[in-house]
Amino acid sequence: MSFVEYSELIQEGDVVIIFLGHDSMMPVKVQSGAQTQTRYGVIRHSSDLIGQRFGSKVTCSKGGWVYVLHPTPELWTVNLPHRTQILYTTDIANITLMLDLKPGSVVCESGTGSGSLSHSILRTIAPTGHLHTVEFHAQRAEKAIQEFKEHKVSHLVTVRNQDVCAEGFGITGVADAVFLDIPSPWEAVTHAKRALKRKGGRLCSFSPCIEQVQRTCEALLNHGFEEICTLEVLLRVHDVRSVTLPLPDFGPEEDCTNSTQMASDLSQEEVPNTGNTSVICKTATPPREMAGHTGYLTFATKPRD
Amino acid sequence: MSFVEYSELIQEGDVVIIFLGHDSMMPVKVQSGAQTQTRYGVIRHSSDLIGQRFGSKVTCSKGGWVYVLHPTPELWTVNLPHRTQILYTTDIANITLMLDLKPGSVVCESGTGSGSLSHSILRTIAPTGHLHTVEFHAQRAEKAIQEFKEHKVSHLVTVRNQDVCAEGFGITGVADAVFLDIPSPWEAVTHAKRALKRKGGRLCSFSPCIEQVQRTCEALLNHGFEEICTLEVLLRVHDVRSVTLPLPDFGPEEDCTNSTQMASDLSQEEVPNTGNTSVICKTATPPREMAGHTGYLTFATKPRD
Amino acid sequence: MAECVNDSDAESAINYGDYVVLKRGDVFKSVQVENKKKVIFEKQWFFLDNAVGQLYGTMFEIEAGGSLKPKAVKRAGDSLDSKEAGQDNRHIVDDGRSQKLTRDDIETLKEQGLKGQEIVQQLIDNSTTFKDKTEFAQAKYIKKKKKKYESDITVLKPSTRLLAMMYHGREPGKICHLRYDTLAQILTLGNIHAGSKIIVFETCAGLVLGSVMERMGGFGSVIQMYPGGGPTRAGMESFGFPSHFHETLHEFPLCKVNALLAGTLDLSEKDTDSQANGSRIGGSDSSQETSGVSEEKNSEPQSMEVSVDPQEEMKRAEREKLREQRAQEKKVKMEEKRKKLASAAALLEGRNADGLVIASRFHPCPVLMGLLKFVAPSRPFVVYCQYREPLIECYTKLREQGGAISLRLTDSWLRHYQVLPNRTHPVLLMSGGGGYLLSGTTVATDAAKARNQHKSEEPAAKRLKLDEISSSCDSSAKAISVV
Amino acid sequence: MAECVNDSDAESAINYGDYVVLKRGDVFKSVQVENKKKVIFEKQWFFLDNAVGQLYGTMFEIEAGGSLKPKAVKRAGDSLDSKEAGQDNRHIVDDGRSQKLTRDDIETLKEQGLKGQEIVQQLIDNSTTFKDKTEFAQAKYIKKKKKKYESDITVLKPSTRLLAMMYHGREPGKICHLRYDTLAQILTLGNIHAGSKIIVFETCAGLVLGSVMERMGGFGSVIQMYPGGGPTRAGMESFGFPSHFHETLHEFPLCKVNALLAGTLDLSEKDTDSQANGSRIGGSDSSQETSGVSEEKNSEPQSMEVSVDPQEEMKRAEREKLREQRAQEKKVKMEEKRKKLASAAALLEGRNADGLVIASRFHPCPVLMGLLKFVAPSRPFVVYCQYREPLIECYTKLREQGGAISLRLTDSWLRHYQVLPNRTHPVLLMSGGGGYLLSGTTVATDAAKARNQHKSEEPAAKRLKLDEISSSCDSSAKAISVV
Repeated sequence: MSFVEYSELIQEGDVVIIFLGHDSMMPVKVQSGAQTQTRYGVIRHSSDLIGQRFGSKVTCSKGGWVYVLHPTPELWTVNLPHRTQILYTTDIANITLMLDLKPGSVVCESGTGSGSLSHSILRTIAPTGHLHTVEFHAQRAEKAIQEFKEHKVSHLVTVRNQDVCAEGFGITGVADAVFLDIPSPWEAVTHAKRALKRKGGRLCSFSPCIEQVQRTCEALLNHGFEEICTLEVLLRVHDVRSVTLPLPDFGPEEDCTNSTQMASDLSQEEVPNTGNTSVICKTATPPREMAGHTGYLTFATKPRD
Repeated sequence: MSFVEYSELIQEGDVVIIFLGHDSMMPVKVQSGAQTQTRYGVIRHSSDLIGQRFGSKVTCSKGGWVYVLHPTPELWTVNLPHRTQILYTTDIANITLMLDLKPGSVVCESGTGSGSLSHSILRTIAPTGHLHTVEFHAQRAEKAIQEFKEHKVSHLVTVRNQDVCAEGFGITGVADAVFLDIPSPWEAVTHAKRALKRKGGRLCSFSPCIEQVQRTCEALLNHGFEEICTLEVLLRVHDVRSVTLPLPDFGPEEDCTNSTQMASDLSQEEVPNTGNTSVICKTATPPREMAGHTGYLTFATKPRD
Repeated sequence: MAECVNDSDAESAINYGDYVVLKRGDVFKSVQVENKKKVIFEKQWFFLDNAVGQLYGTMFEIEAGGSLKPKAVKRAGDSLDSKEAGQDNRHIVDDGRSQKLTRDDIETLKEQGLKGQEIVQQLIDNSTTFKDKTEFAQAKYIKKKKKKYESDITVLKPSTRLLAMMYHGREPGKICHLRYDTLAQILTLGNIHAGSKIIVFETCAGLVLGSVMERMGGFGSVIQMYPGGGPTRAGMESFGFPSHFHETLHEFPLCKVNALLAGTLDLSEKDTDSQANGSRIGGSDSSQETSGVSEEKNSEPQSMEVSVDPQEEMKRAEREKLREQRAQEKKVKMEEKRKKLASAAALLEGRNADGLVIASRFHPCPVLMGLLKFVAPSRPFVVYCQYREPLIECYTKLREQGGAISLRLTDSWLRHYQVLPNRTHPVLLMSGGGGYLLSGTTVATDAAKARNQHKSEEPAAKRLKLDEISSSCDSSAKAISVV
Repeated sequence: MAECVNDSDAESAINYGDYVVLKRGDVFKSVQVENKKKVIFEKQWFFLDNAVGQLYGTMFEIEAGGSLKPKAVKRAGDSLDSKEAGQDNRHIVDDGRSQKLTRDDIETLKEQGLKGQEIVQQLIDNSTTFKDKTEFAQAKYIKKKKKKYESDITVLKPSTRLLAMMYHGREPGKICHLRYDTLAQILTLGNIHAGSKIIVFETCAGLVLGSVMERMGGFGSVIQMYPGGGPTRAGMESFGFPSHFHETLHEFPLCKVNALLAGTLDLSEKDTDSQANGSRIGGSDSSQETSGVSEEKNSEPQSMEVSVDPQEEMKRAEREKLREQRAQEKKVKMEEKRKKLASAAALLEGRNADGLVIASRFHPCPVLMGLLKFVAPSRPFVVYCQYREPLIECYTKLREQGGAISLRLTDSWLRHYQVLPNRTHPVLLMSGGGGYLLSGTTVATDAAKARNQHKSEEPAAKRLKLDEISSSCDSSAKAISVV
């Protein structure tokens, strides 16, 4: 298992995602002899996981069962231990596309945070690219290094524990793309410019507040960035369900009205052999509440020097 | 005809809306002897309009036909002569509800602009309320007065031609609600407060730019307004249409696969007696482009003095 | 006239019997002010008696024993500017400083005049874990925090805005998840205003009915169509309308729509009744059929024993008297009911309603097609449905059938903003959806177009006939034409 | 390693044969650079020859005769602060001052470093009539203004971003109205990355295929499933991938899916063919059946005359030779085709694909149910559809059938912002919708669950069988198991 390559079978040391049911998962590090407690009972790593195929069903001690999944950056994003606020898949997807990331891209990121975006970047730029990620907070940087090792992607990433606004990314002229998720992105624009290749590259800054966006756009313009573009993406999940709609009873049908007739036409269309009292309709409904904002994404192009 | 009361029949002097087809309308002032040219030919007011029932079909000289509609504030909004940018029905609806408008409400508005919102306010506060509308621009104020007269609502409205930021609304302590659609709403907050009743009232400010919202909210807070709340509403129109979805051809069906069988199950559900090649699906699609922003609506409550 | 201040404080004092809206933070509750009645709101209980005589809009604290005490009015007016740029949530996180606002921070915010809701937003912004919670957990978090920092209760006069927000926030299921901005669209697109005649069919607890009545201001008439046992009006009652508003409200059962349309609605007893010949009514089985709601079922067991015991005899006489009294009462009620039915029928029969509003859990398509017949040409109609598919069907059916133009199927998207210096952004949680609307304008139905229709035979002739009827009935809304 | 600059300018020079993206304002066009080829872009025509040898990212002016001239690089860097607060569109309107920016204003804006697009936004903001135009008229207005103020052309290296925005802006119908942010979701939710084996079925002009290949970087394999006549690849070609990328691309016709699943796919000639015994191929009718696309139809009329004219004889001999040559060519092509089919079949037959992407105008439900069988357990799949209803059906079917978890039906909402001092607001026009996605993760199908299914008899056994097969075939992706 690695976050940049699929494996067929579960091995010692792998991180697997235990799927317990709708929106309920947990990450587990596989160690022979170890056990994991779930609400369906105990999973014994040696007998239940090691050697099993990813995606298979594992029966727990209480008779319940779970699926064991191969980790992906997307599964990691919803399962990772939170050290900070994290970026979610909808924003990550757009960042990846709008930064033109692909295998071989050299990318700078700050801050590393909980590594949600980092894993996704690494997946995309492997096997020939490199990620330079800068994290101000020492313990977080340390933890990220450790995670990257466990996830078998450490050969693709350099973690630096420094203040990006003061010290930059620690590289010059090698990056295809720079991503900023810091409180004062405008203070890091010069460093971002320096990190990008002479022939140019792309930049993205993520900020929750519009004032941050305003100051960042101004700094980008002042530093010669082009195609400055701010956007926002919201995901809406739809629940698929069947709903029952009662039909109105307009009373006994008289010869010169056609309203009930209409109603029965309808029910014929939808519930052939039932009484005229209701129709069932397959529909999709949005959740009562959803994420209404994560942050603004500002993109820009550094032109050739 | 009046904008605050329905009539059955078209009369001399009425404003009627000629409905020419999907999203194509024009307002006409009915005058005996007059004619109106449409793409379907001429409409003769004396014979084709006066005495006809609102909502009836009128055949034009070229044989085409149109519907003649009773004016409503909503039809007026999409048909009025533009002297400024105007407010549209989606925002108007929310302004009306969030300002607690109803028959009897006393409302202040600035600027009058093209009168789109004014007509809607007048409809709602009639027959016992009053609108005090302030317009900086003399010709626009004059035109509004004239329109209100023609629309038989002038008894419900006072138009003032003055600068609301400098001179206020010209009234004190009588308003239930104040609406601001001006470039610097923060400069009118004191005047708004003065116009509102001692027992309190509601305020709304419409601004396209977030910087205007920020300054307005600050001013509202500084002047003791409460429940300050900024929101944005976007309307999405869905086109209802039938779409044809081809079914894939997986080749001749073999005994141990069920994919084509699946496809035929499907087509049975949806096009009973047709070949297996496609299904028709009734759906609603959003337009390719829609209004992505009109303005931010900021609401606030003036508490009791 | 402009300076005439019609703003007496008398009219805005809270009284016993008033329907009021309690506000705490942005949570609302509608109650009637009653003597020594315990009110439970957001897990706190108290009595409203001390609020009586106070002015609407007053804020109260809850004291020991559940009595309310008016709070001293605090002069707001402090600016929020003191918070510096860059001091937003991200910064706090990335500095490696405290990842949450401290208790002191919150006190500072409070002193700066931040309202409870804003403090909660601050807490959210500064919680590193908030965004990572599930939606459910987020909502719970907000609720918990709100409870803590928003404890004062304000007593407000009800309005569509407050009640619509209350229902949407607390019991969206009761109002078919109709969001307040969607209700706003309904009222505006429906051109609801004083003096018009509006047909309303809703299963939104009476909220839609009440909001229509508010916009009518007691002028004109509202005909509430109702399904099954009777109209739901709790939401409407919560508006606390003056009594003359109620005189403008009529009701008509859906199950008599066909009879009304066919001209076979049985109202013949109406005139005879009023001429005192009431004996047939109580016993007639047909009356029960027409009554719609039979509120009272005689619970008294009908004794079949024959006895000569004088006490028994007295009891029997008494029972007999009671029964007759009941029958008489019932007769009067039935009579009232019939009168109401007749007046609603008279309003509908003109087929000249000025608008139609539908917002129900029923399939909107048959409802719309049935009720649209009562609307005059050149009038707006609005249909709300929580789901999209049924309105697609309505749209298709209307297009086929004609009689309506400017059809629009819409939904709307609503987002609130936090506006604070250097921390301006959309609120993190938003409503997933506000339901769908189909709106349009009626026009005179047309024989030529009907002839080109799918179903070719009878509808054309039929529609023409209906059309003629409705034209001929226009000016005779009061007369009940018995066909 | 960190300071090693792998940024040679040589690799980023424009060459003949390159696929490039032309940019003017925010309008894009994809073209191949060819010798003296006239290119028409936004109603202007020119030749790209002068661009050859220049670096990617260079901006050109069009000179007389349609030749391009590189523009001098202008140092940007002026702040926009000079516009004052309050000087927004509303103010201009209400002051009664000029209701539009004057020509001078525009020049000033230009000097301030505003790009064409921003100037257009300014014009919009300052047009009193813009908001009042219909949506169509608004779009037209923008386009007209853009043409006027954005005339320079930049030559860019193609990328998913540019091509996705290009197709969405210019020819959304060709890509089933797939919006770029939705494509972004597809690629991420599909976990598309180097080294994996991805099945793609699309009718989006090859854009989705190309974007998947870009993310694979020439590592791993892509199997394009295609309907009818053959795969569409124009969009993929526009990426201008190096040739080794093309070696990772395989194709397989949908119409052979059943045969492949049944194990009856006729590839028997494959081995014999490669051993030079090719005579049977050309004549065999079955080959035509298996070929899918028969690109070349012999247009030469087969002469049936018998003649002894020596010239005729020579001609005939020549014709014969030509015919044989053609047959030989055809044979080679058929052979290539068969090899390609065999290699695609081999990749599929392992039933261990690492992902499945569907984005087509076909009903997604049968496509998904058919192709999901080729995907290994614990792998993501993503289905795009412009409409909602077909994906609801997919969702329901998958729930019934099992074998997939974490099903999510989503759409997304995208809005761009104008960020300018004191004039920050969302862009006035936005896309109405970006289409719908159904995504999920495959899991091993399970006998127990299958037994509880609606269709009770065979599917359980069948699925179990398929499952066993796919397990036993995992490590033998190269071997073709003929059942």
